[in-house]
Formats: sequence, C-alpha cells, structure tokens
Amino acid sequence: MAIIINDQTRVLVQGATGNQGSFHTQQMLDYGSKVVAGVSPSKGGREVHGVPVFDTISAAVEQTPVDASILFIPAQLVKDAAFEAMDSGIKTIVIITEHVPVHDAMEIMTYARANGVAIVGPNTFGIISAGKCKMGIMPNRIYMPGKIGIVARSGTLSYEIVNGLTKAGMGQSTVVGLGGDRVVGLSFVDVLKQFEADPETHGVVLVGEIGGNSEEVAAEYIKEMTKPVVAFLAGKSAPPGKRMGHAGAIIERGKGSFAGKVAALEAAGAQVAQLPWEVPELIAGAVLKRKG
Amino acid sequence: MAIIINDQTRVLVQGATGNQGSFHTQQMLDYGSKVVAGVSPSKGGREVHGVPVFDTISAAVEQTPVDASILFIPAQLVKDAAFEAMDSGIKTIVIITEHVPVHDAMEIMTYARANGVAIVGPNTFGIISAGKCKMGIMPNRIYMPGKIGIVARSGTLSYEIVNGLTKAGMGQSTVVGLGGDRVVGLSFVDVLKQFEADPETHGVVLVGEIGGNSEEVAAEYIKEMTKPVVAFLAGKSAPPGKRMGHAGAIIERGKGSFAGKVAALEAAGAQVAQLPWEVPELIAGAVLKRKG
Amino acid sequence: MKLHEYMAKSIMNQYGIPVPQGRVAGTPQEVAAIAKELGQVAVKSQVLSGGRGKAGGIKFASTAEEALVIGEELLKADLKGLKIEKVLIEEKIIIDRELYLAIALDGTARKPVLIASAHGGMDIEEVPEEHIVKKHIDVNIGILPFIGREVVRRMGLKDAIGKQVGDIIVKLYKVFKDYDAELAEINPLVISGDKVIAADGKLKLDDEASYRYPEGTPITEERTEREKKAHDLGISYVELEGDIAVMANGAGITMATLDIIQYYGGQARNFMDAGGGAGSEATAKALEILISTQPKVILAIIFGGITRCDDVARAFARVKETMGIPVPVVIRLSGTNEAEGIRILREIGINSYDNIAEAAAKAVELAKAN
Amino acid sequence: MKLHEYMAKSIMNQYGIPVPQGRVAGTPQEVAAIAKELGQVAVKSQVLSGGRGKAGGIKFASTAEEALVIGEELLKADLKGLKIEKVLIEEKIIIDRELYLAIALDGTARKPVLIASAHGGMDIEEVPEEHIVKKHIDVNIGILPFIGREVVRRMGLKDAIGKQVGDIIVKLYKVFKDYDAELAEINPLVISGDKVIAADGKLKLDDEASYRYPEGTPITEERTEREKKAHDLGISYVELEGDIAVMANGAGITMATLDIIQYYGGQARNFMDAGGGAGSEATAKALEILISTQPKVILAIIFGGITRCDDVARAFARVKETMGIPVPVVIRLSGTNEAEGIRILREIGINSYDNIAEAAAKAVELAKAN
Repeated sequence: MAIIINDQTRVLVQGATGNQGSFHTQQMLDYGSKVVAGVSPSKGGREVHGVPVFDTISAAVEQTPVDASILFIPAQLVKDAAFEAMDSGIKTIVIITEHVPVHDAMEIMTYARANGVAIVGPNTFGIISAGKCKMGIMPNRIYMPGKIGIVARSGTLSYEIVNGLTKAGMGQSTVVGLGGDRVVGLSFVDVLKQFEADPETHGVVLVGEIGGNSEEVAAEYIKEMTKPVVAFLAGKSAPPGKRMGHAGAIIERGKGSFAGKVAALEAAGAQVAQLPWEVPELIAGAVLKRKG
Repeated sequence: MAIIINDQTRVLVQGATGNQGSFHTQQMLDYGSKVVAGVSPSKGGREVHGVPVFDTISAAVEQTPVDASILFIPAQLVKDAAFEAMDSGIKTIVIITEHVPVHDAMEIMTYARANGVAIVGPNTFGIISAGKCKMGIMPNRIYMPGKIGIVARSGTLSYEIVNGLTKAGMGQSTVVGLGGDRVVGLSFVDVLKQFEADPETHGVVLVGEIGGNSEEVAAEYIKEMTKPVVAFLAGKSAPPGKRMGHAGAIIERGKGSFAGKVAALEAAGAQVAQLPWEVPELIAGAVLKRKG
Repeated sequence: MKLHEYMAKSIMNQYGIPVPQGRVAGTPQEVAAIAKELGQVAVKSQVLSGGRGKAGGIKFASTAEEALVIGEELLKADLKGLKIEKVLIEEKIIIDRELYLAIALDGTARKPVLIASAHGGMDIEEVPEEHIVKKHIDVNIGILPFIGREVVRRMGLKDAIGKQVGDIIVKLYKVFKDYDAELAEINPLVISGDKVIAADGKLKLDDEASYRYPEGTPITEERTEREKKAHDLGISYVELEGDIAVMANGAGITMATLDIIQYYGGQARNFMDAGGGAGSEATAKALEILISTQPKVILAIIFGGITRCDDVARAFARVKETMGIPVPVVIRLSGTNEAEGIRILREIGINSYDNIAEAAAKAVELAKAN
Repeated sequence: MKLHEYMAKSIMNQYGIPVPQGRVAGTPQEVAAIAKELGQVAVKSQVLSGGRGKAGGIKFASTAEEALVIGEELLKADLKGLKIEKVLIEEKIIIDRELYLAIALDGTARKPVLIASAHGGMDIEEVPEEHIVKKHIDVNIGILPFIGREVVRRMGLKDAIGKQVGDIIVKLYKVFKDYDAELAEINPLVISGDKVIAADGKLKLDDEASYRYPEGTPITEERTEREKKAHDLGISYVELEGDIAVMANGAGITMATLDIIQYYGGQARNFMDAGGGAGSEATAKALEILISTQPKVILAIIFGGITRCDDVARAFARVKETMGIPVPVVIRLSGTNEAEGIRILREIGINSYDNIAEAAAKAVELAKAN
C-alpha cells in the first residue's frame, strides 16, 4: 500500500506540452508513473514522450480513465484548469504551480471540500509513493521504498531529509508536499490520518515551517496517533513580518512562531529535531521503541 | 405521521412583524402550529401574538431551538433571508414570497441541495400536515386529517380540490405547495417519494399545470410507486407563449404542453381527472382498488 | 422582458461579442442614410417575435435607394400582429456556417443550461437532439474558459474559430448573469471567413429583477394597454380571444376556470388572477378592466381564503352603482364570509352559484345566447 | 502589497464606507494649506507600518501654523526606519467609541474570516478573545446583509449605529474581494455622534493577483532596491542583519540554512531562495546580488534536483572570472551532476563540502575570522 497514489493510479498531466509539463512527464514516466494522457488546449492530437495529448479533459477521459491529475499550468490559469479537473470527476489533483492568487485557491478549495476532491498544493513539489507512482517534480533517485511516511510544507528541505533517510537505509512509503502557500488543499492532519491508517507506514516525519497554524492543528491530532511522529521545522531564526520565500512562511500578528509550534508538537508527544540530519536517528529510534 | 412537518415542528417566522407575517403568524398559531419565534431586523424584543421577535436568527436560536422557517419577506430580500436561515442550520424553509428573481432562486437552491436543506417555494401557499402543523397561507378550515397526500403547484386550485375531498369525507395527511415559479425547491418527485414512504398516506393527488417538465419527471417516478396517484392539470386551454399568472406556467419552445403531461402521467399509471370535481371519486376508487 | 435584437446585440457587443456593424432607424430616410454608409445591408424589423425572416421581416438591399424602398415598406407594416417601429440596418455578412448558442434556465435542474449546436440558423427545437450540446452551469462557479473549450470541442470546432466561439460562450454567460437573463441566445452565430459574428441576438430578462438591471438597460413593453394597467395594479392579466371575461383568485384556479369554460364549449376573453388577498378596491378596479373589454358575460370564481367574499361582493355592488355592469355576471363565492357576500350580491340582482361547474356552464350558456 | 492608509481609505470610500475628510501632502506648505481648509486636523505619517501613533507619527494641529510646523517635522523624519514621504491631513473627528473590523485570510479554514470587536483602537492581538467576534465566510456566497446584522448584534451594537456598521461590513467584503485582498482592516472604526467613520484603514493585496487589480489601483514598494532587483529575477530575497550571505534553492532549505548558521553562532546577511530550477545565468545574477551586499562569506547550499550542480558551479566560475568574488565562498553541492560541479569549483579554487553541517560551520568560522 501507500497513501493517495499507488502503482494503479492513472495520471493525467494538465499543461503537458509546456516546458515544465513535458520535462516532468518524462521524469514521471521514468519513475514508473502510469501517465495515461496529457491535456493542453489546442494541442490535442500530439504526443508527449509517447503520451497522447488532448484539447480538454473531457476528450481525454473519453479515451482513457483517469484517477489523478497534475497541473503544470501558469498561475493565472490554474483556477480554470483545477475546475476542469474537478468538473470531470477527478478526485486527486496536484497543483505544482506557484504564485496562484489566494482568492482563486480559496474558491478551488471550497469546491474541492464540497465535492470530496483531494488537492495537493498549490506551490508543492507533489507527492510520491516510493517505487510506485510519482506525481511531482522531486528528483527520482533519492527515494527508496520503505516504512516512513513524510509530509512536508517545503520541497528541497524534504529532499534533504529524504536523502538522509535513504542514506541511513530507511525507505519511504509516501512523501507528500502540502505546498508553501497560505491556502493549500490537504493539511498535515489530512495526511497524518492517512498515514495512521496505512499499514505500510510505521512512522511519520513532519517537515514544517513558521507561519500559519497547521503544525499546531496537527499537534492536536498527533496526540491521538499510535504511530510515532518526528518533526523538523524551519524558520527558527526568521524575523517576524518577513515572508521567507513561501507565501505562507511569515510570522504575522504574533501568530505562527517557531517556538509555539515546537511547544505544541512536543506537548503532543512528537519529537522535534533541532537539525535536519538528526531526523533519521530520531525516527528510527521512535519506530523501534513503539514496536518493542 | 405526516411528511416534512408535524406536531413537533418548531416554526420560526421570518418577517414576523410585517402585515402578512403578523396576520399569518396568528393564523398558524390558531391552526395549532408551534410558532416559537419571529425574526425581523431592528424589531428584536417585540412580540407578535405572544411570539417573541428577534433581530436575527442567531439571536432567536440562542433562546429556542427551531426546526423550520417560513419567510414573509419582500422579494428583493429573500435571498438574504433564505441564506440566513440555511446558515443557521435550519433544514426546512418555506418561501411564501412571489416575484423572487430567478437567479436568486438558483443560488438558494444550489446551496440548499449542497447542504441538505428542503426549500418549499418560492411563490407557494406553503405546506400543511392536517391537524398537526401549518406553515403557509392556506385557509385553516378546509383541511381535515386523513390519508390523502396532495402536492400542488398552485394554491387556490389545491384549495378547491382539498375542499372537495374534505366535503367527500376524505381527509389529508400533508398538502405541499411546490410554488408557481420556474425555479423552486422541492419537486413533485421529492414529495412523492416522501408520500410513498409515509405509512399514513394511502393515495396521492398531484395538482399540476402547464409549463416546465416537472409533471413529466414525476411520471417517471410514479411508475415505481405502490400508492395510487390521481392528477389534475390546469392550462389545457392556454395559448403557447403566454405566461398564465405563474412564472412557470408558460408553454415555451414547444415544451410543457398539457397534452404531453397528460400522456406521460397516464402512461405511468396515474389517472388524470378532466375536471377538478372528479378528483375525490377517482382517488377514493384508486385507494380502494389498490387496497383490495 | 424581451429586448429587441438591436438592444440585445448592443449589450452583447459591450461584453466583447462581435456583432455586425449596424444602426437602428425609425424612418425610411434614416434607413437610406445608414445603408449608404454601410453598402450592402440587411434591413431587419425590430419586433419582439421569432421567425421574422420567414414572415418577411428581414430584407436585403444593395443600394441606398433599395434600402429606402424597403424601409418605407417595413416601417408602415405589421409583423405577426406587431407594429414595426424600428428597423436595424446592418452590413451584410458572408455566411460560411451557422451555429447556435444559448444560455437558458433549466427549472428542473434549477440551474442555467448552456445549449450549443453546430447546426444553427433554425429554431433549436428543429435541430435533432444528437446535434445539440448541453452543459449545466453551477451558479457558484459560472462559465470558466474550460467549459467553452469543452463545448466547442463537442460542437466539432477547432483552432482559431473554436477559440473565438469558446470566448463568446464565456462572455455570453457574463451577459446572462449580469442582466438577470432568463435567456441569452445567439442564433445564428455565424462563421464568416476567419471571424465569428453574432448575426442575431436575443435577450429575455427576468421581470422580477428589473430593480437591479445594469444602468442603461433599455426597456420594452410587450403588454397591451389593458395588460399594463392590470400589471400596475398587481394583477396577472392576459388577453385572449373569447367572449367570457374571467376573474378568479390564484393562477391555478384561473387556468382551470378557462379550461372548464372550454369544456362546456365556451371561450374565455382573458386570464385574470386577481391575487390571493385582493380587497374591495382592487377587485373593483379589476372588474372595470373586464368591463372595458366588452365581453358577453363576466364569470367570477372566488375562493375566499384570505380574500373575503363580502369584500368581493361589495366591489361588484360599487361598480354596478357607479359605472354600471352592462353584461350578465355569473359568480361563485365560496369560503370566508360567503353568506354575507351572497346576500350583498342578491341585493343588486346577481345570483350566486354553488360550484364552478354550474357557474361555468351558465356563463357559456349566456355567452351563446347574447 | 500593503497600501498606504490614504490609498486604502480612498478605495474604501469609493465603496461607500465613510472616512474623514482629508487630503495627502508631500510638503509642509501643502500641509498648512489643507489644514487651513479643514480646521482642526490630524497629520498622519504615511508609512507602511503599524503602531504609527505610539511611534509619534500622528500629530494634531489646531491651526494652519501648527500644521506647518508638524509637517516640517514629520516630512524630514523617519518612522520605524521608514522615510515619511507623505502625510495625510484629516479633519479631527470626535471619538465616542472605537470599534475594530477586519476581513483576513484564514489559511487553516481556507476561507476569509470576518473579525470584529466592540473594543477597537488597539492591536487586535491585545483584545481579549471573548471580546472578538469571528465569522468565516463562504467565498461562493460572500457577505450577505444578514452576516452584517449577526456580527453587529454579537458586537452589542443596535439601531442606527448597528445598521451603519452592518452596511460597512458588507462593503468591506466587496473591497476585500474585488481587490484580491489578504487583509482589509478598519481600526479604529469610530462612532462619532450618530455617524460611523473609518478613522484608519489598511489594505494588503495579494501580490500574485496584481495582474487583475482594478484599474487605478495604486502601487507601493516595500522592497529595498536589492530585493526589488532579485524579485524581478524571480528570486525570493529578503535582507537581514548578519554577515554571511546565503544562497540556496527552495524556501524550506534556505530557512533551515539560516537556522543552522544561527545554531553555529553566526548570522545570515539574507534569505535567498534561488528557485528550484535556476540555470547558470540566473545563478550568476543571484551571486552578483549577494556580492553587492559586501558580506564576509558567501554560503551556497545546492541540492541538485532539477537544478544542475554543474550549472551552478559554472555560474560561480563566470562571476569569479568577470567581476571577481572578493570574499570566501563555502559551498555544498549535492545531486544532479554533482561530481562535475565539484570539479569546476576546484579549478577556480573553491572547495566543496559534503554536508550542510560542515559547510555552515565553516562559513561561520570564516565570518568570525574576517
């Protein structure tokens, strides 16, 4: 098993003929993802790395069933593309695009919640079930199938941590990037619940950062979890009021501070690593202990 | 039993201090309806016929639980009032008001469907579960508790038919007015399904009219019903393209004709009365026959 | 409220939908002047009715002189019983293909529905179902560009033409929404070379939303003088062809009364729903309207729920005293204060009937006798 | 993008929210002229920072002469490190009571949230939770009048004042929505006699939606020159106080690098996320920006996923050759084409480190030594 996507997931790529879309279609195919169709308005009939391209999703799904879609679409057009996917009945959507207007994101999420659609992102590196399916832009080679679930707000930081885990011989079940924007689809809690229920996942690494309160909300749920959670948070040294790259990574009105998040997570029983390279040892120890 | 409302239903009146609202609050109380609160902005603190009035629904529900709301609200303000009721968690809403803009009605119905709210109307005489609860503007004295369910698009025509039934000694379980507008909440099918499931209802009278295709859609469901349905339809002599009072009663683009509706209903096994005073005999016979 | 073609197209054009160049004229001289400017033109009668082409309301002119003659002819004519007050003079466009596009209400779905067809130019009812594309619209979302792309694909259009039609679909929905429309229709939507042009346009706006129409929305009047007078009194009134004037309260019972009259072999002069709670004053005014249509009989079917029967009776008495009622009145009073109403009527020599059947039969009999 | 108070209030006023009479001025003479017109005035420094009152940025004048002096004083001063370019001169209003009103984003709920309090005039964080009214907004519905009425009731307001505040709530949401705002705040919303007036107004607009701001939306710039230059290159860059210039790719790893520097006792000169797929050209430009800040060390942490390590190395080589790199470079290359990158760097005399820990520790050591 794995969560959200697996080796049966039939993937659609929206914006497949663009630079990014085309490059990552190849990368995803290389990883073994079942990319069954691409969509690019006015580009129907072409192929991208052997994947047939259609003008619209409705045209694509007439030819092949689709389980999930990944968007490589300019920010201004993401709302349109996301609604096209949801209107077509696709229930898992990964929005890689950054710079999506936050009002558009709220409209997308409102519709998604009402219609049971799981949105990953926007501004995410995507999601990968190691060895099974990749929907995202993460480097293929660092992942190794295994028992650790990872959920992160930031991409490259998660790569560092995954890299460390893999080097330490600890494989991953699924790695989920929530996205760095203020309004994203899946939350820590949504993903933690699925890891908790996934028999293949034995422990979870949560990679958070300053801003918002999703780590604090996650802490409430972690209290109920049977599986160990190790957290690493970025932004300890960031000054308040400055947006640190991610739209969501900003300490505003006294909310979203590093210290508050650490306190909440530790109170919930999660171990918080001080430095990223401490993560493998902590999670290995925690899994061992919980099992014993 | 009865459908939708019964002797336990706690009724809120929106627009309780207006002429119509006040008059019908009295009438509903006289009928025995449990009118527990009224709402009129800026009129909080008053009473209407002994019923306490609040500025907002949120203020009302702090004082008393409410199951259903009836709106005596000017057409331009109906959208606001209906959303206030839905936002407060009220799941049964009767909109008496006519002249509600149809775009507003579509917005109300979209939200209602998504949130499991039953809307009766707009432009309806309301709903009455005979001897138990009345939410509407129908005359109190013509109804008699009994076994016939009635669902109608038009008020006064239903009064004639109810009057005939009562005089013939046939009481009613519940009488529902769908409303005369093009876009209304509950449909014939919604109500027929409830009558079919209601052990107290032994037969159903459907009072339809030209325009739209709700009678044709109802016919599809009537095929599956175990209880007999007698229909009477108004508008046989109406010329196409003319709106006959009700916004919905218009034969447009060849759709919604009398003949088409009669054919659909008869094909589904419903008897269609040619004249309104034939209804009591037809339904009495049908109920008797189905039982025997 | 239906808008004239030129009004609908002007609004659509404000939203970026291409329409032919043209202007509206009320005199043959104006017609000629506009034609001189535009060259080959179509002269289109502006009446609120479909099928104008077949009825001879649309003509073509190659010169200003021809246009003048056409203008003279049309501007004194009636079309389908409607006076032609204005004509629209438009550049003639080359028609490579005609499409159909509309956004309408679907009462059953409680949503707007986008209807499109690659076979336009005729009534959409005449287009076979398999050539029609339908898409229901979520009012919370509206028409996003993807819906345009999807519908265009299902219409079998492609490339630059497809893109233009997709854009027009998005814009037409904005018109539909902003103007509280019941119907926004372009038929035909013409492919002319590499351009897509709305050759005709129809807008029907929701009367109930007139208070919030965008500024500058034109007003048209489809009602007759009498219908307008009734409307201003808050009475639903439609003129028909027969000789029995009808007053009832409630749309359903009024329609049913018309049917019953027909059942007994008569024909109603009108539909009149005097409302559910009409007082004496309003009833009197309604009665005056009926009298003014010079029927052979007046039939009133009153179910006293909120309406009080004595109020209705008093209205008849007052009108009889002041202006007189020159034709027989047949009336059925039932419900609230019924006895008092019947007494008042008897005093002025009007007999009440017990039920609709008797009353309607009597009215038909009287109409045939007079 | 934060708007200045006078811009925010002008927009709010266009939507029908009452604001004090006033005008903006850039010279003491203008201040005096406006004050002469308005009588007793408040002179308010227009800088993009909260707490202006406490910091001495808001002063009152009874005469034009006083206003001139205040104008002279403020218009050459800094407030919280920001140059005061303009002041807003407004009629002094009588304050009977101060309320708080805001519409903000709630990322957790994925919805806007209306925040109101009958206790305004101070930072909302200082108001006890039980005095704050919150209401989440469904973006499909927006704020209908009933929400205004409900919130006003929960604020304990009534009658005419309550009605005005309810209306302002509805209007403020329209501003929030039309301007793609992240925050629309009125603090204080003042009750002055029988009127309700927005005495201060704050609007923060979503940078990502700038392409669709309504026409005429004013533009402000909070970034330093260098931040602006980086932003134009598509690089996230924030200036900080330390002496170790940092380049990394990805916001999370960049933040973590800053934290690690701090862990080893150093301080970063900046936050720079050069992006996930920066090529050689972009990396070179980013490096030039770092050099221009005159740090003691440059620390680069590159994880080659999409970014190729050799591209990064070539950028360092090119900059070193063309303009020179006047300070030590500490670099960690990992991932795609790592070996080639390390080779290129070695050629120009830059040693690569294996992991972040070593690299960061070295950078701190070098910064302390220089």
